[in-house]
Amino acid sequence: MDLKYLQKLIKMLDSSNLAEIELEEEGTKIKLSKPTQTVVAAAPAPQYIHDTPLHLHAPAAKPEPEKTEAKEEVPANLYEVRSPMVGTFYKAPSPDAEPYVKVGDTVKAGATICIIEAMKLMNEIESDVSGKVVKILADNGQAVEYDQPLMLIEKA
Amino acid sequence: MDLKYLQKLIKMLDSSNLAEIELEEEGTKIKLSKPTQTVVAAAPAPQYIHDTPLHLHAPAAKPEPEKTEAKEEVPANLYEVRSPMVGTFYKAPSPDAEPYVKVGDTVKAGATICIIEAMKLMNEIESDVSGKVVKILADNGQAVEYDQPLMLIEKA
Amino acid sequence: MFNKILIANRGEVALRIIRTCKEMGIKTVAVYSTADKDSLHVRFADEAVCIGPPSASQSYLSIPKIIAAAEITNADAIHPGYGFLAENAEFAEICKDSNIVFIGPTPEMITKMGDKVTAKELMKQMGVPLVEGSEGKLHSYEEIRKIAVKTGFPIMLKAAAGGGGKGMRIVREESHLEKAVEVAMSESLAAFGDDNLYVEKLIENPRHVEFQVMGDKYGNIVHIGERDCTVQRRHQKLIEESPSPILDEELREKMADAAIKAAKSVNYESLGTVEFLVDKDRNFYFMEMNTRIQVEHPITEAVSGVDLVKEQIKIAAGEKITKKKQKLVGHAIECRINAEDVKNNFQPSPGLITAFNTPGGHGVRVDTHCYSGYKIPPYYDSMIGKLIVLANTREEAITRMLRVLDEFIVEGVKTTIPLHKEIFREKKFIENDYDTNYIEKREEIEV
Amino acid sequence: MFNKILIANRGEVALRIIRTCKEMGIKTVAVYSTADKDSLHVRFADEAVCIGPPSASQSYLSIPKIIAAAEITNADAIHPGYGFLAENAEFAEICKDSNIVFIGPTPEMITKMGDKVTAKELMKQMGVPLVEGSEGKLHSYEEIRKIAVKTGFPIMLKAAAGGGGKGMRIVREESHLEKAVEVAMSESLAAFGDDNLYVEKLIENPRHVEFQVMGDKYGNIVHIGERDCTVQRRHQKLIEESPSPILDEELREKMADAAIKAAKSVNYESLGTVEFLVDKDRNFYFMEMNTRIQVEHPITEAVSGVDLVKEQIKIAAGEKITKKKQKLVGHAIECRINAEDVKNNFQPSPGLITAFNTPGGHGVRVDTHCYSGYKIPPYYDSMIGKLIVLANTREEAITRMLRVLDEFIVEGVKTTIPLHKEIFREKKFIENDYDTNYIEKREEIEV
Repeated sequence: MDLKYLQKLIKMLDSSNLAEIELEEEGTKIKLSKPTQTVVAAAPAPQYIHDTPLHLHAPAAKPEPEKTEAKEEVPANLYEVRSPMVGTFYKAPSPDAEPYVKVGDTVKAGATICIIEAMKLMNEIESDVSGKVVKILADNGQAVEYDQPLMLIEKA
Repeated sequence: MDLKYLQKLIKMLDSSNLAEIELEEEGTKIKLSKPTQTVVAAAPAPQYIHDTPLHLHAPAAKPEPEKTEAKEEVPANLYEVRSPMVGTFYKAPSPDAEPYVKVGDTVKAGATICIIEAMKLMNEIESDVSGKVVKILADNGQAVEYDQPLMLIEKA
Repeated sequence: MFNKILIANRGEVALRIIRTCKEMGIKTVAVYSTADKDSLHVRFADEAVCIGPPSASQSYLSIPKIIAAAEITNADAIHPGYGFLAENAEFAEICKDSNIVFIGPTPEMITKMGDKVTAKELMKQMGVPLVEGSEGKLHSYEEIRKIAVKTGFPIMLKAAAGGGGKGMRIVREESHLEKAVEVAMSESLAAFGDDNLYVEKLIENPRHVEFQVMGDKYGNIVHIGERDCTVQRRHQKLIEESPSPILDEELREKMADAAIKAAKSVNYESLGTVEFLVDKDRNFYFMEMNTRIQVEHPITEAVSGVDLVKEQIKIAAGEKITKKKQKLVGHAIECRINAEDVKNNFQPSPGLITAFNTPGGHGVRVDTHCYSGYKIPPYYDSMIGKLIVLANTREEAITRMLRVLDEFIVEGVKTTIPLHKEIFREKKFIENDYDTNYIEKREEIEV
Repeated sequence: MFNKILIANRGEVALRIIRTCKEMGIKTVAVYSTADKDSLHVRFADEAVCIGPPSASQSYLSIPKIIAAAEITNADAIHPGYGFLAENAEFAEICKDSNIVFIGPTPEMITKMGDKVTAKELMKQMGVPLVEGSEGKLHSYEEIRKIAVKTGFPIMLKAAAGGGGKGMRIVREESHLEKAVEVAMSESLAAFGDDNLYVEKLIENPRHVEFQVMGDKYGNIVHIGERDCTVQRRHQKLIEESPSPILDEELREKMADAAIKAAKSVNYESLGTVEFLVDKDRNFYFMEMNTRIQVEHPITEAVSGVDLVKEQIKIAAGEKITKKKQKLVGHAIECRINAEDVKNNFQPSPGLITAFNTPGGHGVRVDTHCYSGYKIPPYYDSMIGKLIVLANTREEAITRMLRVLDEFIVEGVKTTIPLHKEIFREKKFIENDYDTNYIEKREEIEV
């Protein structure tokens, strides 16, 4: 094999950000690989020491403030209904009544989907989007805080 | 194989968000891959906020503790004589005497090149290397601290 | 005693209250806006509830949200701290209606002391010295002119409904009065929805001296000494000290007596502060009564050894004040450190704190909610901490404060530390020769 | 008064001394090894001199280097702190010869109190109670046996020349004595170059109570109360408190009287601490006198309001003690926090501190040289800071310390904070039912 040719190939891979080159031509096969750790080794390992310097965890409140993190993970077609206020979550207008929505139901934007009770007031929470209810994230009677995810709706 | 063609392919992959390109054409096969960890690179640049959190500067003492930093900048052929102790630097054994060395002098390893006075004791400082004195970094009678550069000697 | 207290506040005062609750074995609930997720008050409370977005009106100032947070956590009392809802009578009322103890005075007391005209009437009845001026609200130029002439210029126009400098005007001669009344009225209307004014004789170059008082539900009212808060910038206190270096025993007793009378006028319960102005001839005048814990309370704690928040909680829980007189020892000074750019008209300087070293050692107290890596949000006030020193004498306290200011290292944001360092080296401050215009006069000289 | 003091130490005590110097208007010189370049004592001193490589023997323990640093900076006095050269009579002597004031007692006083046999002889003359045992150095088994039998087992063998547990053996019966003497002698020889021993009756399960004393150059000697340092692990104090919860007024007076007698035996000048053991029957015995400032001095400062380092400096400068009796108020507790892995046999845990939050609020003092981003070097002792609380009662001090320990956040290294948190919740500690073996007994139970 032409070593100069090979040398050139090596240089090309070396100076690129690629990890591997594989060539096959007339019965000749060439495979060039970088060590798998190269990337990490090249840049000094980032130390995220102070990203959350005191590793703040909200204390064990009944509501789970950390849930807000879930935002990023919601797939694009799913809409997350978040609590606009702190209070108690109810699925139905009264203990004996039918719940406003169940998983699988189709809702229209503006339809009441649950209630948050705060200061003895029943606040009807409306859906911002039309679509199908795929998950109800809060339990009936559960204390919820501001911005806490309540429901997932698959947008129509 | 046409290396220019290959180089173009490499660039194309490199500047894309793809992970791999595989081509097969008339008995020729090309496979290019990026490292699997590329994702890391996409992550936000680490913030080295706390590398030197208090930006510590030694206060304005007569000796200059920061001088130790100079170490890195000394060219390989130059030898930096550093103070082995804290004390007062003298070029000569007595006020009227000739200095042990002057810039341009050639010294042998083991020769006395200056004095550090500490606790009324005159400590003769010897050169560790043979060579030519190119710079004297401390003034006569100056207070020096441990590890402070005193002289530059161009190694013979 | 309470089982669980919700703290309707943020920052250092929320942390301050949590500290005392912990020491009393009372559980705590922190409330926070989404901007305060990484705050220490969230971390150190037993429970924490996110109540709204960063805007204070939708979080720390939202009564329904705070009451709802108390309800879902079963808190049996709410401590309002200072600022936000601390002097909101409606909030105190709603707490009561919701069967939650408001740790502070009754809504009626808040209302009476919050309305300047009512408060002045009460003081007059109790014989507490007042600045000469109008006795009620005024809303015609002619009325105002008559009283101003009778009082004698210079006078001060103030909004009957408000505070914080809005609707406030100094008038030095009659010919300027009409214009000033016009402006003050429209400012007052815009700020408080009310264009009533009142007129007071201007006390020139006064000192600000306030007394810490404390009353229980059984009619016992005591004082715990005074604080001198003369060093202010635009009515914002910068430096406070206790005792006041301008009082002698005789004046102190007279003023303490007046302060207790002021509190008695409403049978005050809880902690409160009676603020006075003291003129050059050492006459003093009632200014207002604050019906809450004060930012500068730690200097009183330093000289008295009393945990004021603990007393406040005990009083709210129905306990009696047993100690009639507190022994005060030493001299305490507090500096409020703000994240502000002194060189740039005190513009707020929010952002990431990249390095943080708090002072320590003998006679030093630090109250801060900040730490290295904390991001100061731009939504709230700019105070990042308070430094408090206690020493044997004023002189010693000043030298201690200077070394403490040296040790307080905050990087990443601008702070008022350099200004404080300057003041404590200034002859006029050291020699006790200054008044409430001290900072403004300094700034004029610099310009 | 001195113009410039060199602090021959590092860490929190160096910072502690700098603080007082600043408040006294005295300039300071820090010395540091190359490992301590980023230390706060370097930053906060007026001048700083690098004196050597990390090894203590070539830096903080090197007399010539420290004297040279004082000479080049024209320091007129040296404060040795604690540890390192603080109780080195030769160093005190060389300071004197170099016309530099050693802030501490004279070399003779250090020598006399440093030698246990001499110290015991002095105490005997002064009538200070001693543990029964040998009166001089012993170096033959037979001599030792005779005294041991006379004293009665269990006895304690100790190295005449040293301390810190080396050459120390508890012997519970005569049959074990010969072997123990052999081991103690060889350990003592290895550690101190001297195989002389002495024998003492073993005080079982004692409390450690020490008195802070202070003497000037004019024969005035006073005490500033006691400290109870019973909570120790392998002779290293972990928790100290003042006043001692086991003393009543009568015993306190008797012990204070003995402490002053101990100091009088050498006409002691400067700060010093007289350490006693107290047995179950409330008999007390002189242990030793430390001729330096003690790590745990802040609790005495807390209850007395006295800045001990300031007094020490004033005495060294020739000032008289004017106040004969200090009024002590409240109850103070100190925790020494070490960077050690409690779960791993207290192995030191040096390294980078990645997050650091110091406690604050009323009644809290923090003495630390660490900060977020500081790298604890592996060369020196592992103490990273001291937490001190002052409260009205022991009970309040304990609850305050618990909340303070919660607030002290140190990440990146292991610390003894978890151990402290446990102790303050333990019934035996709270109920004052413990002795110097408390920690060892806990560990046995855990294993």
